[in-house]
Amino acid sequence: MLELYSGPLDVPEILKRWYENEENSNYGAYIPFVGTVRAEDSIEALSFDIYEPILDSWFKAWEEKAGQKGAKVVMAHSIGDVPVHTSSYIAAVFSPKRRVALELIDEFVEDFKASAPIWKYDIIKGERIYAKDRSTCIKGSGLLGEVK
Amino acid sequence: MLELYSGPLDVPEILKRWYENEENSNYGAYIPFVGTVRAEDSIEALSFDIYEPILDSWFKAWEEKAGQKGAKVVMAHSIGDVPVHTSSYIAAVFSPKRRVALELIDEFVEDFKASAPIWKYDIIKGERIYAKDRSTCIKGSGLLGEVK
Amino acid sequence: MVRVEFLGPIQKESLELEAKSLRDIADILSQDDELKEWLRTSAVAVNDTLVSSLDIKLNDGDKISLLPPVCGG
Amino acid sequence: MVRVEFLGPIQKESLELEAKSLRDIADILSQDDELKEWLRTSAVAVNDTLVSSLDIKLNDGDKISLLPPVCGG
Repeated sequence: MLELYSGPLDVPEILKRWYENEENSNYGAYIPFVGTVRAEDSIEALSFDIYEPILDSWFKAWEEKAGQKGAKVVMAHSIGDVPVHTSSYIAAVFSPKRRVALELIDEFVEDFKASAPIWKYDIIKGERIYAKDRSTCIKGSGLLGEVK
Repeated sequence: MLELYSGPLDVPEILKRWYENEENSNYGAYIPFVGTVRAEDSIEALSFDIYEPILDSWFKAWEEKAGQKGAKVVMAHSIGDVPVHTSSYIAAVFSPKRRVALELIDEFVEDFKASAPIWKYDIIKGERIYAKDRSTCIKGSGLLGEVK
Repeated sequence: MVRVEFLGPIQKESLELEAKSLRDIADILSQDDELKEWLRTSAVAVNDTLVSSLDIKLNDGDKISLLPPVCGG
Repeated sequence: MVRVEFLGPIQKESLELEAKSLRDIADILSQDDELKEWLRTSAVAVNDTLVSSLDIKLNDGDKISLLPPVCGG
């Protein structure tokens, strides 16, 4: 399950709904990761663009990977502006066993950061500035820049 | 914050309250770990005994360890019977940065399993049977059994 | 004709181009100075699948997307 | 007199004993066959602090706790 929302996430509602969805699925461990926008460098908000077709296929590959371990991944992300001290990202893993869950949430969140086609902007004095310095080139980047 | 409850945990309420407590603390990552009782080996429930004085000091040491990294740990656990498909344990980490949070939740949950003075029993046909095979000797165990 | 789309922060309208392979696309786009840095740092998808070779043949109607450095969460 | 408490699954009432050190406690408890396995697998706390040496001196009123193998969560 991949959920996209305009603006900040309703964290308690999402955590509760995901928990209750799987309450009787006999998973022993549920680990959500909640990302909240920090007040730093005088930003008012972060803002996000998402390219959904590739996000969908990236997420589907992770659903399969988790499924092979008897686990399940779910994710929610914001599109557009997310003010400081509100949340833009929740990922969660359900698994029968805790080790699988602890390892999977770590790998998932790190791969999300490195690969998910989402672009972040700082909102400062109403201006939307690409967060270039905190962004990561997707694996294989530069293909079109290598020519002679 | 260490919370002990008689019977199963109200997971949505706890996850929501902890999130809202720290909403304005400028933590970028909130990672709860929720442990749910699995239906296996025909158990009806698990049951827990806790020795609070040593659990308290174990937890205080973790609060300090987390604090040194700018992070915070919180925990809730059940005392007594917890039926299958309900939850007995929630630990959570708050941290400015995701790597600290991901590493801390893993270390915390593993040390909890190895060291926290909590004893688990299977409830099968109303009988309370010590889960000896799944239990771990606390570090330094056997001191009184070493004599001549 | 194929269509080239620039995602996220690349402030550029889509292009319709004649191209037989990704190599043709590379040749055409590298003539645009504003794109130079983006070409070095962007990943490339053909019809929404990330690719890693310039030798990929293109067909009429294919969609090529440039994905600049990402930062979700 | 010191007090020895058996925690969790060790089904045994507390004991009041005369003992000057943990070694004395070990000597006394090891005579109880029912406790043998618990002694091998339990950790020991004096006044709610886990300890790792038998040479620890005990004072009147001290509390010694035996903590058998744990499994929280």
